[in-house]
Amino acid sequence: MNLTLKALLKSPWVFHLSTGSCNNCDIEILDCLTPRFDIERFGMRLVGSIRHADVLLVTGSGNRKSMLRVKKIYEEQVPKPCVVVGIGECAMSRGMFIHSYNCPRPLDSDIPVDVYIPGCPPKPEAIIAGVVKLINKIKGIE
Amino acid sequence: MQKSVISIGPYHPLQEEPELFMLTVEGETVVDIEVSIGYNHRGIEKLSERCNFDQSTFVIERICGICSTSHPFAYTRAVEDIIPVEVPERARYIRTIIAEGERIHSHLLWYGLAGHFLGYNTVYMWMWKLREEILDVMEILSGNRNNYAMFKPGGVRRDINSDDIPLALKKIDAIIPTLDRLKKAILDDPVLHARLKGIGILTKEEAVDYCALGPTSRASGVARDVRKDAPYGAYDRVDWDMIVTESCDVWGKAVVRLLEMYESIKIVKTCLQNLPGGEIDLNIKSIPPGEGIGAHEAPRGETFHYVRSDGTNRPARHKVRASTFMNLPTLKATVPGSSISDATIILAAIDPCYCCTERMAVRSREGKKLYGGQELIRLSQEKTKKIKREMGIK
Amino acid sequence: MKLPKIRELLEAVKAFTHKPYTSKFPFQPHEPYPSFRGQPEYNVDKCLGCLTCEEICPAEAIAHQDNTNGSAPKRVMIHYTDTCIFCGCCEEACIADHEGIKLSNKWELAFFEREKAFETIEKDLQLCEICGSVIACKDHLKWIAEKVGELSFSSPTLYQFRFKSLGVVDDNIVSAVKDYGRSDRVKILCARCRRETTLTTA
Amino acid sequence: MEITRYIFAFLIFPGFLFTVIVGLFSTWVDRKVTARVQWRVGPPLMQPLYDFVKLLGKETLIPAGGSRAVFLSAPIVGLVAVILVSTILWLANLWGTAFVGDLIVVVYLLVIPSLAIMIGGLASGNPLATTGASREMKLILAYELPFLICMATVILKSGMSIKLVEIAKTPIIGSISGVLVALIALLCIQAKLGFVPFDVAEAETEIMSGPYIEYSGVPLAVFKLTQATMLFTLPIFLITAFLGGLNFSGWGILWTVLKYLAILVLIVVIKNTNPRVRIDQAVKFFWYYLAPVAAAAFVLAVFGQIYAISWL
Repeated sequence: MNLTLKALLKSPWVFHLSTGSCNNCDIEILDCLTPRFDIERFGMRLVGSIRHADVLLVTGSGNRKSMLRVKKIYEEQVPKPCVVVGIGECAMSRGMFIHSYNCPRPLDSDIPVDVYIPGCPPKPEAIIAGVVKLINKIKGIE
Repeated sequence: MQKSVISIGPYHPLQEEPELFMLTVEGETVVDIEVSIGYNHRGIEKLSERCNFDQSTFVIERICGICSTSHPFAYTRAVEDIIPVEVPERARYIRTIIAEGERIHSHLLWYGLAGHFLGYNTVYMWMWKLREEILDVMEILSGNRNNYAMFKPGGVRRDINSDDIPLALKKIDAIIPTLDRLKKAILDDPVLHARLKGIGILTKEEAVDYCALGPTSRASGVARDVRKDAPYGAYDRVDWDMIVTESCDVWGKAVVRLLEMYESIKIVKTCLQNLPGGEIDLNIKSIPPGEGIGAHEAPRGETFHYVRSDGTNRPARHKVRASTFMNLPTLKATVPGSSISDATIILAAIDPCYCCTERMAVRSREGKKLYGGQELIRLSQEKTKKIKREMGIK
Repeated sequence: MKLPKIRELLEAVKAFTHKPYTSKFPFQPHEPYPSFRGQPEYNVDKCLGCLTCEEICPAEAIAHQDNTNGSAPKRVMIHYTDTCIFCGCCEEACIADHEGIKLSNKWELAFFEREKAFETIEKDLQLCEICGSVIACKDHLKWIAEKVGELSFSSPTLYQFRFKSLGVVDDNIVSAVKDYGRSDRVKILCARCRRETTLTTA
Repeated sequence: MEITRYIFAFLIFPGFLFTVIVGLFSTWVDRKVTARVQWRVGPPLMQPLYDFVKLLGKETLIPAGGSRAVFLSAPIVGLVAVILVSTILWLANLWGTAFVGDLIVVVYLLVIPSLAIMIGGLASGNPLATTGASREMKLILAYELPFLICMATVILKSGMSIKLVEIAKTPIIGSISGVLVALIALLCIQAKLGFVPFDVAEAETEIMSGPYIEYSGVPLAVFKLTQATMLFTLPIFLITAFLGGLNFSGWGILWTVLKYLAILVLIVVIKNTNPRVRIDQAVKFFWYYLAPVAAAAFVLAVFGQIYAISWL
């Protein structure tokens, strides 16, 4: 495993993208920063600008209008390498909104998703465990 | 001076939701604000018509994560209004407990986020530390931290286990001393005073004109609260006060929320202690044709639902009016004239919840301009005239 | 009393000198409260394969597949983890004393491939003895027969099924002749075949 | 030979390498104390290094509308300036190597990182970055006035010397005016570091990290490094100017480290118990409150000097 990747796994900075969610997953992501969970222990930080991000946490059911932006952000604005984490049922199969006229396609048909964290909303523990699982997977493969 | 447009959103650390505010600024002063919505539209009302009355509750619950009790509460009240029925006493208390628990965690959340917006991350961490305890209480009582899935037309879905009540009470009691300390610290902080006092002024007249709701209106001296005005649930069975301040600014809104938390804690504790026995569900079998309305005082203001039934097991029409929908236009009165730094906190002060609000997005064919209220009324009248003409009615 | 900034500083010092509030989560397992609504799990022994859960699920996270080919027809009950919203409606509606499908306490569900994000159980199916279409799961028919007691003798499907499961009836006497003969009236039949045998045999 | 020594001093010790390592450690102290004040555990010791290495390995995106050369060179200018300051300070404290007027050079060089941030922000062409840059400019104008008065007081109290070596010898904190100017300089340094309550230029929730918004990869890493080295250099500067300098004989090492950590923790605690102020409030605060107080301290110092009263 090269040094860059090792460092990336030690300090994944996350940016959070909502594509039309009910807010719960977003709030639970913020919750991960707070005293009880404190993801800074693992070097994770929530960053304000997309340019600083290594991990995209995507929530929500893939609304027509916001998916355009998400695609653009993923393809043009995120410095690579970056991983995408789908959080909540909406980011996987669109959950409750599977029949909505404004949510035509699931997230992974537009951008590749590396790990899915189910839950409606997932507990902050589940989010941390999911990211840790992803880190372990990357470590195992490389 | 040269004007430039600063966009807040759609992906901006200020908001957890994708929402676009176009601030037209001269230097640092905001002269105009335009809101562009539609990033969060999911077609909830249409989805609700697809599901039956029981399943709709879950769609409604996912309108908004933070108001995940308020919307089902208003919706179930609307459905019960169609029949009409009286909910069993125990169910009323359970509903009240869940709704007030949600209010506490929502206000704590707002405090944390407001602190975060002001760069005061320590307050954010301290408040959310308290919020964890409340979320634990909610997990003990309902089985999930945020989506409680407790409501159904005619009662509640799950009972509160009497073994859990002492633990819940203990956890609520445990946060009170810390909350007291933080309250005093916040009320004394000179820098917070400097940042929050006298900005984002929404006068009483403006609050009435814009039909502001919830803490936004109560901070402007308009004493309006569905829980007091038209009591439901167990709100008329417990003793609590409505919090109203006259200061009209962001500071007032913060104070209203801070003091409201204490009232909510009082309500939750009283309800948990005096939980009556009996049935929790009416087992409604069928809903007759008819219309019903339901309202609930969500943490952000009154949430209003309209449901029409045509005798089948699905709503024929379901209309949601979230509180932010009424509070958002007040920004037109409060934001222009303030600086960018103030604009962000004023935007946050109405505790906006866009996922609640995104029920419709109106655009012209060219795809740019959003219609205002007057134009919408005009368009609606024109369409009615056109239909009348076509049908030959004078 | 007005004490600007003093209280904050005291609180900060207090936090600094006390142990952090952070849980030891990834290093110590996290146990949610017993009432936590986690992953729904089928109980193969208790589940009847009646599809109530599929009918009631608001998110359409439960589906089924009937495999009628092969010697032993099976009904595969599928629960999609990537769609489930953990509302607990399935458990509440389950006719097998709320035990056929139950919400567990499991919350750590992260996965990498969405195509494989489901759990299945298999239930034995009972087919119509004439046309081979699906009637219900065997456990479901058994449950109905037990539930209605003696009344089950009003329905040949039910009592024949009961006899069969008790081993009273020899499977060999069942012929595969599709002539809707009189003997077919005492067979396990689907609704359509039942109607046809009743109408065509006097 | 002389040149090799200076190059060694600039690149290894006490220049680049030393400053960077201690700077990253200071960042860790900052994050850890922040976390502990907020009831959290905080990052591990090596975290700032991981962040830095990670950023070096990331893709560098250059905004389409910006000027490429300026955009990329701005961070390096800032870093070099801080390293120079650090080298000068340490040389003065350690070996007494100094030239006349090095205090003034240091004061000038300390403005350059802020200028670099501004130039970088303006070069990126993003409206939010431009807002951030203009705020940074206003902020510099605001805090430089009281800061310079403080420096004037320091020069006065140390017997009209503008050599760091001589200033370091007189701990001017032992008088009323000394305490006042030290406190004011601390607040100015808070603004120089871009910490709350004066982080208006990079307010994350208002203008999305302001000038840094378009930076990614290596230039961002350099900016982070600049911040880290500033976090090390500025307290050292405070110690040199007000607290009697660094001392490396016997118990002096412990005393020096304690002084440094105390100032660092004080800065971090101020950062964590205040909300961000508005830019106009910041300007008002520095001009209307701190500048007159600093001027009063200066006058006190003048009186003290004339009538030879040491406690004034």
